[in-house]
Amino acid sequence: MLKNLAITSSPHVRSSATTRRIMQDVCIALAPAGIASIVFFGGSAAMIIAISVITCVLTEFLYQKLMGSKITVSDWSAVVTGLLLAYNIPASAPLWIPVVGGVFAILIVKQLFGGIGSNFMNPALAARVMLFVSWSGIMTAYPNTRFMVDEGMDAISGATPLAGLAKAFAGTGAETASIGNLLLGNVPGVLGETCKIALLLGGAYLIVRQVIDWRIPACMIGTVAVLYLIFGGFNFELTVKELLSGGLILGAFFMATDYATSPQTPLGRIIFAVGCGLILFVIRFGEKTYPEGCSFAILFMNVCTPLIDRWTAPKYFGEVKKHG
Amino acid sequence: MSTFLVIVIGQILVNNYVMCQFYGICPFLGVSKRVDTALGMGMAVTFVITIASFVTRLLQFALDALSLQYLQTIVFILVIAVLVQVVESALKKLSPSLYQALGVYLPLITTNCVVLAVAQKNISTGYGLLESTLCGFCAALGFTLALVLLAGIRERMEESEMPTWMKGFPGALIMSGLMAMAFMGFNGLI
Amino acid sequence: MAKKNTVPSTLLNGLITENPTFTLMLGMCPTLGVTTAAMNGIGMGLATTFVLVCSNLFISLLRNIIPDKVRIPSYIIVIASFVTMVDLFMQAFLPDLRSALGSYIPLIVVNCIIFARAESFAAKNPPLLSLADGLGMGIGFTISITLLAAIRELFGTGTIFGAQVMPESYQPMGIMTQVPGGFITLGLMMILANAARKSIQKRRAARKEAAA
Amino acid sequence: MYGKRLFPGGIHPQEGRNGKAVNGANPITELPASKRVVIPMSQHGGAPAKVIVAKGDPVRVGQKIGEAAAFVSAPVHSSVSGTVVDIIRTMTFSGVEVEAVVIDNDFRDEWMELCPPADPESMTPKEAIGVIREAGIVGMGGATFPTPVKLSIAPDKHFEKLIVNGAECEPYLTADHRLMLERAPEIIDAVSLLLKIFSVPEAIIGVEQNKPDAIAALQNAAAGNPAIRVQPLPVRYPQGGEKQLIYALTKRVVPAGGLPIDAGCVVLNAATCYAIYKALREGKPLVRRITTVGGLVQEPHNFLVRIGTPVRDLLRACGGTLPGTCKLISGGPMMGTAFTDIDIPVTKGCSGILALGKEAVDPEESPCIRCGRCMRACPMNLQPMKMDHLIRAERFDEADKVGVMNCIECGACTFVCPAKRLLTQSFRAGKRIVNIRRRQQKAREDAEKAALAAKEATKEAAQDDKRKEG
Repeated sequence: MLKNLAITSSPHVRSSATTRRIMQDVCIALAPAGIASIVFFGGSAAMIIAISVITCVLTEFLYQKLMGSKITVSDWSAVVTGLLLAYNIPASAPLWIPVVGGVFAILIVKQLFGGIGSNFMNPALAARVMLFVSWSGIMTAYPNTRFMVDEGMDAISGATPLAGLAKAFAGTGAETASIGNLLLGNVPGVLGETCKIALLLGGAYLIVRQVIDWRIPACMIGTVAVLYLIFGGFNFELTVKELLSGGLILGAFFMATDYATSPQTPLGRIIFAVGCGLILFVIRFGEKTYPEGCSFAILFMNVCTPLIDRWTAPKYFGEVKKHG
Repeated sequence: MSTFLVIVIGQILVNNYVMCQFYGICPFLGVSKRVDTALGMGMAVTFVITIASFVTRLLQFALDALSLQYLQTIVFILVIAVLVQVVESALKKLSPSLYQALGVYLPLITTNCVVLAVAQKNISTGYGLLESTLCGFCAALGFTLALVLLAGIRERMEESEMPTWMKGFPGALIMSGLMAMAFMGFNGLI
Repeated sequence: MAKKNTVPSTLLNGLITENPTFTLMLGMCPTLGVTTAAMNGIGMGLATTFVLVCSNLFISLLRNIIPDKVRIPSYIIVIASFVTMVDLFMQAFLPDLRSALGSYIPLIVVNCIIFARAESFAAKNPPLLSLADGLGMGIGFTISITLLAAIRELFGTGTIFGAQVMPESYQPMGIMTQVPGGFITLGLMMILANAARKSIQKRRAARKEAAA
Repeated sequence: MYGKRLFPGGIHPQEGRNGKAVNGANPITELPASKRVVIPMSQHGGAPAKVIVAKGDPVRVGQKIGEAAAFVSAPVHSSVSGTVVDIIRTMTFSGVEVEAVVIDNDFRDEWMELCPPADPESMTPKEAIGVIREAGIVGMGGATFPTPVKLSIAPDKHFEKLIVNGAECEPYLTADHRLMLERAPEIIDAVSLLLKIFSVPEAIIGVEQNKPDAIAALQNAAAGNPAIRVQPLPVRYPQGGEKQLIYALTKRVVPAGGLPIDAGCVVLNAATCYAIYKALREGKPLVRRITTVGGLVQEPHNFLVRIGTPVRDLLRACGGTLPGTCKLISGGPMMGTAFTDIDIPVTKGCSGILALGKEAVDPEESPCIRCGRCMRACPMNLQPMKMDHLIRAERFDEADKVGVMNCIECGACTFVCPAKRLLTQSFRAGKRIVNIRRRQQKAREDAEKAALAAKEATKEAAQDDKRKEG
């Protein structure tokens, strides 16, 4: 009656969480922002998303095939990278941009270091910065949304809400987008970072599903808010607008929380998130060349992550303090 | 005050000698396998560069006075070489514990081009004595920062499933490239 | 490897077997710092070769005169003198190239290739061999950094030695001529070089086995 | 320090079919004695017992058949009356073959002459330990460390708190639950006896909140004794881990590498307390225990079963296993051991026999994604991911440095790992190797010391010689 009984050592039961399930959750959480981008920017947005995802998955598949290693595209992590990369590209970009970015992200940043979990830098972000540094003209040509074109404005304005806000903070009184438009995403910008409602929805989903640690987005956004309040003369309206502009929300919920490239200890995560917020603020507030600091801030903290993890390693339960 | 801030942030982040200007790559790649050694090397370099910046700046006054500017390279590199020796033997006598920690790194510093590069940059930008010393100190801190960050990543990579042909220099180079990308974010700060 | 140190073998050694950039990992700073354009690579390579050849020759000539204790300062003086010569020469006759190479020219003095060859080769070998070693190493260095520079220039600006190679519609990949591009390109080249070396070794071993 | 969770980390493993909720309602039923029992001589931590009966000897229930062979060892008693038919080597749950006495039951169930202590209240600790030792009592939660050794407290240590472990945090198991519910007065009696004998001021009984009936029963029974406190605990695995339980109940931390007594505590399982009651009040040795049979079986049960009964009989009494059974486990699903041979006898530490389905077969491992779940789950605040990397890279010294020896092998990290990595398994192997290395290191050091001493001696001798010559 009892045949082929398995003999393995304990524990004998496992939780239902799997790598694939986690990655699928991230994709689900990213979906609303993707839909919003297609609504606002039209078919070109859909094309960029599709090309980016296909490039990432295909690159991973071909590399693993070529190296004779195990094919791991079924864990959905390449899809997540593809989506995040696409969300960081403006809708007006030519289609070779996501291709170059996807190959760079998967090949150089992820697979060369050993694939999933082994990379020390967020592949999508690294690819975005690479594209940004190489072709800044293309990457900063932010098209207006379809609903803004109707109002008779230029199809390509090239100015995100951040540019206006910087002037407003400086007291030169430029017009800024309304909070409503910022929340909806009816502002120029890259694909995925405009519609904040969709992003917040996705972020909340991830927190509820316990995929991400709420500490990271909370501390990162909190740090930026506090710094803007202090240095902006406690102007609440502008601060809120600043929080809702640029890539902060997308970065805080979806990119700073990337497992492999953020610290694992609770304290480390707080340090990491505060660091991200601080650098983001410094770049946004003090920079002359880059309008957006979120990618750079997270990348820089990615680089610091191994050290943060090392220096915040927990004391084990009952660890005896070493004397001398 | 603001000049000093510019020097501090500029030397450590914006114009980091390793990450933004390609100086000191040999020790950067060579001594970044472990965080502890990287820290030791960083401290030794900081020590030497700070003193070297001060001394070379002083010497430049003499060179200027004698109109011997064309001897700058020879004089500076000799001074640095001698300085490293002096620091080494002084440390040996004064602080054996510090010597034990830094001793092995000191001889390597002579060929660390950051030392010479900082000395020459101090002269070419026309910094005074105090600014030169601060500049040297911060440049060294920047070097240490890059070195320790890379060491942290390389230590972590030992735990990852990096292919064997990436181990060692090729991997370190690509890591440095990605790191340099992160440092580019500070480009427009000053 | 048991072999006689002859002039040709020493030359070849520097060119391929112990290529300073890809095998010995020496002189990384100029390798990365100036290789934004192929012309810079050649200029830097030749300047370094000149210093390398001269310092190797001189140190080899003086190797029995210099007392061991002051050997390092003496080497430094010899090297620094030649570097100063090159620097002044370039300032006078090639001012454009000199300004493109910037402070990397005076920094040849701390280029570890030169010091390493002086210490490990010139100090132990007769002048002619040392000269050959310097020449081999120098040319090996020049070739590799020119190659690196050409690749970076090709992708970063679409040209090689200033001549347009890529089609006009090519949008130059700016990062290649910047710091990250340098690191990553060299890293990738090194992977290829290692792979090539390994496959050559494997083939050689297979041939030996077949012969035996 | 750890808030409401009461100890670092911890998880909530889900229950499968016939889990606690179902089986917690099944009262203890006595399993009819088997025709033949096989009683292993090694059912405890430490040296195996020495057989003291021979083939053909008649034995009665409770008769000693194996003598403790060392300080850390325990005697073994017959659980049936009948005849010794053989002395064989048999497989045990731990996968090791040990010596065992095979006894054919004559079904007369004759007890040997019992001589319970006349006045247990006034016993000295030494006397009580002697009785407990003779009764063959070991830790019945699964670790099976001989209880008398635990109670023999070194003179420089202070026994300040008696902790009774009634957490029963493993999924499926309800043996302790039913025991605490149905035998509450006996358990409380044993605890008050121990308090009196060892002059300990306080006893705390920790029970997870998912057993409100057992908590009420114990509180009821302990109402008369203010020194005994029944403390409900949040449901969180591994609440029953010694160090976790002590911290949850007393806020004392057992130092790494130390024993509970280093925090002034002695931890006894509820079932062990019941066995102590039997020994001190009735003079009966440990020959029966409560075992949960659950999982993929027709009808789950809590059996009062004689030591040495083959698992086959337990499963048969439950109506057999259901189709889809892939794994049989002794103990809980988190820390128990898998076995295949259903003729293995039930031993003193066997708190449950579980039949598990496909979910118990190890899924394929995939690369670590560094999500940090293992770190958050670890009740010892270790860094499982890092230790796993170090052990797999055979960097055992570094693994030792980050604390792998503190791993209690609770399996929480492996449970939560989304990449399905075999973490606990890797630590088990790593701990073994670190132990071997430590031993080798010590041997080497000893040898060096001896060599040095010898050298000194010869030197001295030579000097003596010189002096003499001089």
